[in-house]
Amino acid sequence: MKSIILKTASNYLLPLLLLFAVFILFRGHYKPGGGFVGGLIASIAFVLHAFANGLQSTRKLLRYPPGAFIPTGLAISLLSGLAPMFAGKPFMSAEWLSIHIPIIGLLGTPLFFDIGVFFVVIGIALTILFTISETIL
Amino acid sequence: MLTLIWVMLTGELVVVNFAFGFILSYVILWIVGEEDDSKRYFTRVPAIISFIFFFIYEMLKANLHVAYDVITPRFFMKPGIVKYPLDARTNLEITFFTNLISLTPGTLILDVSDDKKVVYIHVMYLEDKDAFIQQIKGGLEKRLLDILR
Amino acid sequence: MSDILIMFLCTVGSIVVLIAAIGIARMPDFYLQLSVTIKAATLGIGLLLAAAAVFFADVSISTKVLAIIFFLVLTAPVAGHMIGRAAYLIGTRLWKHSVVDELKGKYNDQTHQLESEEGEKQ
Amino acid sequence: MNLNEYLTYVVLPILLLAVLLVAYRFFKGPAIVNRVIALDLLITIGIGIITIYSIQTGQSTFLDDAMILALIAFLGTIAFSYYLEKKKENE
Amino acid sequence: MIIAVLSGFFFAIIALLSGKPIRKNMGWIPALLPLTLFIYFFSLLPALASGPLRFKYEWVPSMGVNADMKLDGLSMLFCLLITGIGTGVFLYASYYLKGHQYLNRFFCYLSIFMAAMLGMVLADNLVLLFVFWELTSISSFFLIGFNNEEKISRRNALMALTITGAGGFLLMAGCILIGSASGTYSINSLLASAGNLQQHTLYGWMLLFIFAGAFTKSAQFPFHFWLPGAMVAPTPVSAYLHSATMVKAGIYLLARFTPILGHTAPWNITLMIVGGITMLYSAFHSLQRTDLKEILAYSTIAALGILVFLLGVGTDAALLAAAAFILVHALYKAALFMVAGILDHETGTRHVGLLRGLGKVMWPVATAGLLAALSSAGVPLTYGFIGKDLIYEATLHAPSFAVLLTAVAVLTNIFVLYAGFQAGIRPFAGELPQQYRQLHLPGWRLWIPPLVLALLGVVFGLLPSLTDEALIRQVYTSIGGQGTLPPLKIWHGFNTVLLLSGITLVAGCLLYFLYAPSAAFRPLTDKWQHFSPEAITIKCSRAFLKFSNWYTNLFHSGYLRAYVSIIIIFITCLLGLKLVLDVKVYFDIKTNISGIRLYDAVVFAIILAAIWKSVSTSSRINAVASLSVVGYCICLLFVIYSAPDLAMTQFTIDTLTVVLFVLVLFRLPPFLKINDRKVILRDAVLAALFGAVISIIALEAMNEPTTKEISRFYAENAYVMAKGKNVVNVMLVDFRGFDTLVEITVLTIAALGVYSLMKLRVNSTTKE
Amino acid sequence: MELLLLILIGILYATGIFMMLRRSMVKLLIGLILLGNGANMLIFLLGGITRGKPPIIGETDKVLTGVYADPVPQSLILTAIVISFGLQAFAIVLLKRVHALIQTDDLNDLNTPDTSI
Amino acid sequence: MTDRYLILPIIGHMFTAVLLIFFWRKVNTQRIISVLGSLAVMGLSVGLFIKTYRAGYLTMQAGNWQAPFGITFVADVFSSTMILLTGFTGLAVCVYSTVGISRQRIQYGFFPIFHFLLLGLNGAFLAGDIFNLYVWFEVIIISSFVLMTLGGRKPQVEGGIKYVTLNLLASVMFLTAIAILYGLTGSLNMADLSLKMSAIPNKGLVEITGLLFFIGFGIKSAVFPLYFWLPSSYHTPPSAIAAIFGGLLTKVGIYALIRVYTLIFVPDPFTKQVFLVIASLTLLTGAFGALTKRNMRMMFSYLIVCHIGFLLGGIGMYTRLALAGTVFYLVHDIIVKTNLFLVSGLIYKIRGTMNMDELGGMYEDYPRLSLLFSVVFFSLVGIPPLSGFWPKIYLFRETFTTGAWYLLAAMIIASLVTLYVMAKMWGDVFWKKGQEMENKLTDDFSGMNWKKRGMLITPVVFLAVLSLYIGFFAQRINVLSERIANDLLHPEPYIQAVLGADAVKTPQSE
Ligand code: NA
Ligand code: NA
Repeated sequence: MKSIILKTASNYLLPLLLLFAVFILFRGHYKPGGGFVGGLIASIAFVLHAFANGLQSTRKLLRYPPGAFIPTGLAISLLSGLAPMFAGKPFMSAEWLSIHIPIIGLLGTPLFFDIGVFFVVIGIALTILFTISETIL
Repeated sequence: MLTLIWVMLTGELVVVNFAFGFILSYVILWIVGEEDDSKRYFTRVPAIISFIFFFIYEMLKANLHVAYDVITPRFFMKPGIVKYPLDARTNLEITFFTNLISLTPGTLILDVSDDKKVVYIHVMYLEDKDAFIQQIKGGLEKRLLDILR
Repeated sequence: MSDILIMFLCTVGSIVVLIAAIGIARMPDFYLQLSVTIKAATLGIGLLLAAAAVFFADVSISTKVLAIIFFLVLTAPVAGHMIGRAAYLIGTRLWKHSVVDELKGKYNDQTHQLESEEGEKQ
Repeated sequence: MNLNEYLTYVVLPILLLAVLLVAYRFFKGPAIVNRVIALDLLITIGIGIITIYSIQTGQSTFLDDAMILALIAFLGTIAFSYYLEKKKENE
Repeated sequence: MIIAVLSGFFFAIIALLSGKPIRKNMGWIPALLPLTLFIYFFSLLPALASGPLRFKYEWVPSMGVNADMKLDGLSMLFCLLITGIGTGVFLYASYYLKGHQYLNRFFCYLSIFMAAMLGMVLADNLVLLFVFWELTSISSFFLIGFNNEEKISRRNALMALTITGAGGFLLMAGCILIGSASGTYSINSLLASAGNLQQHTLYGWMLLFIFAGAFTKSAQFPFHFWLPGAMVAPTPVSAYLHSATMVKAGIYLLARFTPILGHTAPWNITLMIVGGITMLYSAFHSLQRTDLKEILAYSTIAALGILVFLLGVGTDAALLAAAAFILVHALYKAALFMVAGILDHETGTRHVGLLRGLGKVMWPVATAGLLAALSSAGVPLTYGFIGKDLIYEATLHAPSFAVLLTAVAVLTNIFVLYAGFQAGIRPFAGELPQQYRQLHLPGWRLWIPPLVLALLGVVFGLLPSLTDEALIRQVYTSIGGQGTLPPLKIWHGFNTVLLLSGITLVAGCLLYFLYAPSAAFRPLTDKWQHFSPEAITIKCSRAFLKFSNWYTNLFHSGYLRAYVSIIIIFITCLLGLKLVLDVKVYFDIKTNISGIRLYDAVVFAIILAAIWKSVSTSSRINAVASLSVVGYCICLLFVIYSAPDLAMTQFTIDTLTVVLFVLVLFRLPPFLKINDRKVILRDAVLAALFGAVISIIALEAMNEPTTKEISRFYAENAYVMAKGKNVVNVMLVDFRGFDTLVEITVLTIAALGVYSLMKLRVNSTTKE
Repeated sequence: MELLLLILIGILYATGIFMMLRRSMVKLLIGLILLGNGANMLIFLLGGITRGKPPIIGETDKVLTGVYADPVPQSLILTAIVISFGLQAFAIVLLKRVHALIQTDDLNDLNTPDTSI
Repeated sequence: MTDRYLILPIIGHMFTAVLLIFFWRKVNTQRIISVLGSLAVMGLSVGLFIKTYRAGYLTMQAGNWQAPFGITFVADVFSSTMILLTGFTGLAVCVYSTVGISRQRIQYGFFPIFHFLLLGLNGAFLAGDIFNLYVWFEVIIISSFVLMTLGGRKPQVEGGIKYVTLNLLASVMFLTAIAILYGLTGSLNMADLSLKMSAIPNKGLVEITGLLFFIGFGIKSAVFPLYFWLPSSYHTPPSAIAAIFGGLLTKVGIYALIRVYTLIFVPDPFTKQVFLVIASLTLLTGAFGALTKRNMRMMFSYLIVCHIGFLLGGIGMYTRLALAGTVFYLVHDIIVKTNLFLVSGLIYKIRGTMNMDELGGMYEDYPRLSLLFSVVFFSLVGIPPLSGFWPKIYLFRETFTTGAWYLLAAMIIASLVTLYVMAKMWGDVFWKKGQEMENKLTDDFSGMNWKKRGMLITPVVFLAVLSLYIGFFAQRINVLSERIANDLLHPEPYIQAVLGADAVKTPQSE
């Protein structure tokens, strides 16, 4: 769909939505939000971009194929679950650092876990949507 | 700009937050690629504010007009699609312009031609085509371009 | 005091929304329906949100409300433009009392390219 | 009449009436584009209802939902437009 | 003892692996195995006098299944038969199939069979017995189908396996029933609880199951027809399995169970009737056959009938007769089969009408045939005479219907004599046809075994005491014979028995000379062919197959909505039935139901309308739009009922789903316009019932009070211990974080799936 | 309100099944989505519904007090929603693939693997 | 006893799968990683089995949240046995797949999804939380969807639609059951549910909830009349995939059914009756179906349905020995069914068809393979003393003690039909003279080098040896089965292991 208006709007909306997605991700522990919704919003941002500018330019924008987000995110989540095992605790025990960061709050394995979720969700949503829209059956 | 929105979103006016917002914005901008004209926003704040008030005034006026028509049983409409030659040239200008047109009741952008010369506007109360075009040209488009250029 | 302000904002906001709703229910053709809805709703919802900002009287909430309004203003016209365009493309008819259609025949059927002048097509 | 009652007995009914009118348009159609804009307006009014609800309950949390709605609702509309154009192209 | 059994299996593997030497000229080596075993068992014979020999080995003790073995008279008789005749058959086969491509496989199967047979007769545990029982069926399957490229071989092998298999599974049920009724699978211990078993309420079933096993295996009417079919196997197999040993497994089983389940009216009467019918039926049928092996097969069935019949008569005399007749029959029948095999091997035909005067070119074979035939005829001075003597003795002194029983026995024996003469005498007598003149005596390995067997028949006939005390009496005691009976003798003096023997002989010889075997009676019997057990079975199995086809396609019709309907009908009926039976539906509107607000009602109304629209619309895109209205309304419900996280997620996902649909749908054709009102009504009723059932269950569940201690724990500890304020999110990433990990795994897989589904095209020639 | 939700759940299940019984693959998919919504609402309802008190601890509080919505069903539904999104996406694509292969939306055209022997 | 390494069989597969995605499209690397991963997980499974066998019950509280608040993983002898079997069959199929699955399918993610499937299975076996079990089931079904349709051939996707639809229906029923369970008790931990459900006075409702679980798991385990998806789809994917499906997928439904019906519910007479009737009908339906099919794998599919009846029948009789028989049968069936499909794959590689009318001559061309295959077939039929025989002793026996005659009849018919169809297949595929040369030309197998052949045959040998072991050392399996049955009927130690020693009060009555 080539519409100058949509194209321009989406170019400005993309960073906005991404920002929003990260915001939703980080505040999930305190207010509604979290990795899922954050990831979904981020992927919506890219989908929108793709609607306006075509798939190729979105792919170029992403630099990496969307599929690459999946194992990365999975690995982050898995490792954040495994990390406590090295400290002699069961899988997925929460470990918190005592540094307090605004919005994000405490740094801890659950946060990294959520970040992993975030990436996986972006990866899968984009993989699915891009695959479908670029394949002409 | 993004930093500002971040702070708006989070609603915490703390220095650390600004810093974090800045870093984050930087990262996102790096991700989405170069944004050459993003810096210029800040210089035009006063113009923007006056424009906003102008726009709200226009919008309220038009809204009342339409509202009256909607709730009264008979329609006074004379709708039509008008070709409107653009002065705005850049994508940003066009987008701003069209969005504002659309936000004003009674007018709606249907499309921009591929060579960006004209827009097609659906107008609800089209008494006189040329008068309508002149009204927009002198009011909204001029003020908008003043801000953006 | 603030209660009254809230009530006022809410009332005006909801009435604007209602007008938009009446508009969409009553208007005779698609373009007219679209015309009344986007902005009326945006204005109405903006007022309602403003009421919320007043109610909570908290910086973080006010900024949030501003953000929502900002999003609405940014997205609603774009959406309206897109669906309007699509509607025209698929041949949705204008109201029978419409006075002029200068867009007619400007779309290239195959490519959906939109010409600025009638003559350029040939 | 305090604020809460006012909202419950005046503002909400107005909004709900609006919802019903929009729903009428949605179900009546006649074309898919009419439904799409009705859907869009439904969501927008939804934002309003959520706002009122958050005032009523004093839970600002719900405004977050309103924010999400505001941000991504239009993607649906864009998707429908995309569908219509593609469908046209395919014919 | 167990080594004796296992050695067969070991040897089978060796035989399989040493294909070449066996095929070349070492074919006689396998025969050393049965020979060794024969000598081993023979050496144990004296020890038997002082009671049975036992061997104990725990196999699956927790199930009560042990590899216990017991060597008593009955087992010994069978062991000697198996290994003795086995030696002959192995030797015989090594020449008969010399150079055959699969000779090693043949010996493999044969050794497995021999081992299984030994195991079966030695087993002192019901389950163990069944284990070997099945193995004999299986090895028999492989041996019958040995000429596997011929359709008839495969067909008959399958038929034999199916029939004996059916019996086998019933036997298994029987063994387990007996075991569970008596608390032990040990046959030895069962002897003690015979009384209890016979009083057991399920005694009838035990009999049924045991009989099913025995009758199918021993080819009793109406399960007999697989045996003539099994004659497609190479002749050594017929001689070994289908006359001397395997088919007697059923007899062995009945004999084994005689002291446990026997001596009751149902037992005796069933066996007599079945045995009697089998005897006459098959004896009569042997008249109509012209194929040597078929004649012998029917006479075998008749002999098996006699044995069943004798066990049914059940008197001491009958048991003794049975004990002796097992040996008698094994000796002459195996010999006759081998003779028939030699003829087939040398002349290439088994048609009685074509074989003449062969005694001139192969006199040792002729001798063997003659002697075996005489024994089968019960001519005095042969072992057969003694056997027949004992039979008549038993029937004459039967407690009831003595005359009838005797008549049946005599009649059968006449036919058996006839069959024996056909196979053992007719081919050697008379003028030698031109085409057979250049025939020579085949190798010794072929004719020595039948000759030895036939000679043994005469030796034992002359000196019956050789077998009497050492073996036959042991058998007699181990199958429950108690009274003292006179020793086996050649000469009892002139009595009724001798008279009957004479009648048998004379009548049989008359029949032999007057009635040349021909298919003359075939038209007559063919008329009855439609009612023969075989035809009925085949018809039944065809009908069964047809039914299966119908049944399978009835349910598995290919239509997805039929599947869904069936499943939903099932669910609705099952749950509905249970609701009606056990659940009191009560509905207390006050305690559980909170008030309905205006916005609830509006949202509800819109959802309903949207659902209706999505169901009724004929446009795809309308359906999708309606569906998203449903989704957004649910989203609103989530907000109203305090689930902001849910609302967010539902909303974003609904939007993405719309995008997905839109990307896919634009290429699809519009909905089919199929408006069969009846179908729609039917489906609607079904769906409504299903929905109602779910609603009622939900209502019931809602009425139950719930403790909320777990969610209270989350509420209290989300911040204190897990450092988060959004309890739902804390649950997602911490309390129940594992779910989330799995969930993103699900998403990952889905994404990979979508990717591969859209992109991968496997070409159709790859074979995976 | 519980009553309305009960009815709604029943209707979602019923229409879900009804749609699965149609001949169109798209309708089948819609049916599955409706069923999924029904199951989610069922969890939501049976977890106990509460108005206006989300399970989010206030700025100044450390524990949730008073009446609050049960967070457990919410987290379960969230998981279920996300999972069914994955499944739906796959199902939609499968549908597209089938359509590309056999050029039909009619479920009656899908019985080759069943009826062949 | 708590043991935080308990979930290593899960983590192992997860790790392998993630690693495999990183090596997307590198076929040989994927092969190596996958085999090593399977091997490692098998080792871990053996370790877990040994530990569990010694300790009885192992638990792990994920996130260190005490049960019933967090997600609990429990390994008892039953679940660790299932994990062990998954480890064995998983390794076998994995090795087979290195050659048996085409390059293209590997490039498009066969191996990672395969490991995800095994991950889901292991997770389901270890789950001590009912919702967590649901989530694992979702992993299983989505990976099976993907494997089922991987390659996207026409019959694959056609069968796939049915497979997907009916399995999703099953998921919905499962979720419905969980909703009601949560509504009744407010808990999700299975041990906790065990205590809470027994305290609910409305027994009828409890039973209904149980039946909902039965329906959900019944669809997954393909019992009559919920089985349709199986014969519609199992013959369509590549053999290696069908092997892991045939071996494990329906069995995990049975596993869950046993788990739920021993820990949370106790079947009342009505439910038992339902199980028995359905088991009998399942046996007959599968048998009839197997009789009619001439395509090997379709026939095998129906045999899977058929043999599920034995398992369900054992559950329906619900005595200690019947359950022991069920567990034994489960052990046998997993190994043998997996192998059966691998064998069918080999035959397909050699002959290029599954249609028995077109097959033949295998016995002549590949005598030793034929022998190997016959071991598999005999085990399946339950020719004594091979593996399938032993569990029938208990199952038959318990029909007498419970008086379920019709079940006995159905079991006998099913056994006989299995014997018949396998013998018939033997006759047609192996004994019959080879058909025209056309088929032989496409013999992929003879053209392979010894390495490739080895990769195909070794798994079959491995599983055949396992089933021989089960047959000849039945005592061990039987002791194991009886122990499991005993554990299942006495859930108190399980509950104590999860919730702590004082969770179970000593019975006051009596
Ligand atoms: Na979240
Ligand atoms: Na969760």
